[in-house]
Amino acid sequence: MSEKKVYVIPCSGIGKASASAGREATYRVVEELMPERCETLCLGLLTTGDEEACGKVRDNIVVAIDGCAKDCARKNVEAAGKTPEIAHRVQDYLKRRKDLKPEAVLDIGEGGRKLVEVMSRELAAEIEGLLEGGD
Amino acid sequence: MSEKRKARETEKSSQKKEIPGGGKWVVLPCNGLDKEAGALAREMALHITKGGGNLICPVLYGRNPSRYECELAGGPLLVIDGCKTGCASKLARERGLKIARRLNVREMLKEMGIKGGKAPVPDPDNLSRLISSLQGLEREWEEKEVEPSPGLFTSPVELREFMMEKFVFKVPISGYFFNENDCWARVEGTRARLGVSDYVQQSASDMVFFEPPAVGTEIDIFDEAGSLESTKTALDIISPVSGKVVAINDELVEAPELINQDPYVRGWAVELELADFKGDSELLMDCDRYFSYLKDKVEREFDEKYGR
Amino acid sequence: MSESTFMGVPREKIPWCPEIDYDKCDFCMECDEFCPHRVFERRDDEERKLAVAHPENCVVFCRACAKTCEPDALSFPDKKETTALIKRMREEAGDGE
Amino acid sequence: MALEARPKYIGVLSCSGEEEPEGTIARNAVRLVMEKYRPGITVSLCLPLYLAGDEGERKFAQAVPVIAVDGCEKACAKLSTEKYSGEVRDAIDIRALLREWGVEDELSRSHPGEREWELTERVAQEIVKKIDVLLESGEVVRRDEG
Repeated sequence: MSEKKVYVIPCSGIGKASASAGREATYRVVEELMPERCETLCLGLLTTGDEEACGKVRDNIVVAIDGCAKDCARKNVEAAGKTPEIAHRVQDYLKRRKDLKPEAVLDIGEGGRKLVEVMSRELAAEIEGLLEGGD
Repeated sequence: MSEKRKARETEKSSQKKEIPGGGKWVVLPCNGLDKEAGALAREMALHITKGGGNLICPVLYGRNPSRYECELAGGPLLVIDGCKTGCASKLARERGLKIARRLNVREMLKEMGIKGGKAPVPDPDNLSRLISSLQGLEREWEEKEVEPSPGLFTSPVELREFMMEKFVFKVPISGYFFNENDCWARVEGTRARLGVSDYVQQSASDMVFFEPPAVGTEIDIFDEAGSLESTKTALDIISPVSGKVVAINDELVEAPELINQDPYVRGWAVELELADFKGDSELLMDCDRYFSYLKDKVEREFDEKYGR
Repeated sequence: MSESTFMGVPREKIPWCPEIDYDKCDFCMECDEFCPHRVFERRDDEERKLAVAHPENCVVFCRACAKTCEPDALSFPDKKETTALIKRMREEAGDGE
Repeated sequence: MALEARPKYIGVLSCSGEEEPEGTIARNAVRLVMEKYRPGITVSLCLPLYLAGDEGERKFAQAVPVIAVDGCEKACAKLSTEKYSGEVRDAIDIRALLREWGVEDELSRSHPGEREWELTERVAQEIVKKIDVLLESGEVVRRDEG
């Protein structure tokens, strides 16, 4: 089995509640659901071109989670020289669960928290599938 | 023209034989156990599929989406909702299905001046009146696929912009007409494409649904021409012009975020064959006027936002 | 163009806003939760717990709140009549510049 | 509506800081400042958008004074502004601040509790001080005064 790490990287999305939801789902995956395989990484390090961070991204598996269609997470990962193995937008989950809209940036509210639960479980399952598929 | 059409129709009827269900409607109705309107929706679905086509059970489909893959590929999807809750439409949207036509029994009843009952028992009179109003539905889908205008709306669109805080608002330089609901019509010849402005896109934030009107619908000026839902709100596209829907942007149904990425070109929603553009245009703003109108409006909004 | 106008006509002259049918309304407040323009107002202490308090805030030709109304208690003026009225007022004012 | 020579806004840029608790404090403190303490004058900038977006974010950062709020010494917010836009007017390093304040607690990046929020409020006040310096010097003008 591959010993590569999985870096789940959300957008920093300072102005959007959906980005807050993406970040919270990331924490749920890397800290609670799959802590032994997954880590996160500051997206800002990729924007500044930090060598160590860009290297980590290139040598491992990357999941990009974006809070809007500007796709900052995916694009910054790509700028570091890596195509993410998995890239999702929070809106893709919302399209299926539109009753679960995150409310505000600082507090995503009840619906937002449910969305985080849905997202993180689906993400974990998807990452597991990817790891089992081998590489 | 008529020959062309005939050719197209023969082409279609030959295609028809090869698709399961005979190319008739694939009907997804309300399951009909809550109110009379729902029960009527169910009865109508049974009636429509009597002569062919396929019926999708909403409960089974909800539990097992792959069950109906084959049927759904067999023809245009007709969704029949009982009431405003629109469970059948919601189910279709959740599964990413393309809705070709939608009926809402409560609205149909309302138009006929009938009040539906609370018990889920279909009144036979109501049912027969509904069914007789369906005449023409059989043929309707055959006429559905109108080509989006070939050769039109292909020229590049130049934009000008102004900045407020860090937000940049863009407006085309020419060729577009706006109403005060911030919806645009791009007019070329007798056709117009409709959409919403960059301002709508920015204030509503990320779009997650586009619900188009049915092809063939006659739209009056200021009528709804489809609706949008974003992560923040829901809104109608309020048509700046009158005409008949000849095409919808299928790409937008799949990817409503095109409105955020490119509100004036790839984010178009609906194409109309114009009915009275000269009359309509009296009530519209051209690009220059919309630019200054919008600038004023945005300034006012920011002042209000910060209580100044 | 300082005070609120719609198509050059003073907003308060355009009779466009939702009307609540109190026989149908079940005060679920979905419409109020939906509308970002604060057209409705909740009246917790009154029998009619919801009112159209700020009709002038309603966006002319927008009917989006009616879609959220399960009991179908919201109605709007006729669009054609409203359009005709706006046209007439614009003509009277010598085009709404 | 003539172009005002003096800027009417201050851009505040938080590091994205997903990895570190100080990053979460940075993001939340910036949000508090723009929503609660200095609304209308503070505009938050989005760091990864410098690279991913069109020129809007960069242009704006060039047009207004920028305060960078970084979680740690890697100073992504400050460095990325310098890389994509220009000088920062002022900068905060939260890890250094916490050291100065003698904070040694184990902090959470994902579940900020009472302690984290208390520190977030203190950092927000540090940002407010820097904003007020710019306002008092007259370098930035409020829109209603302009």
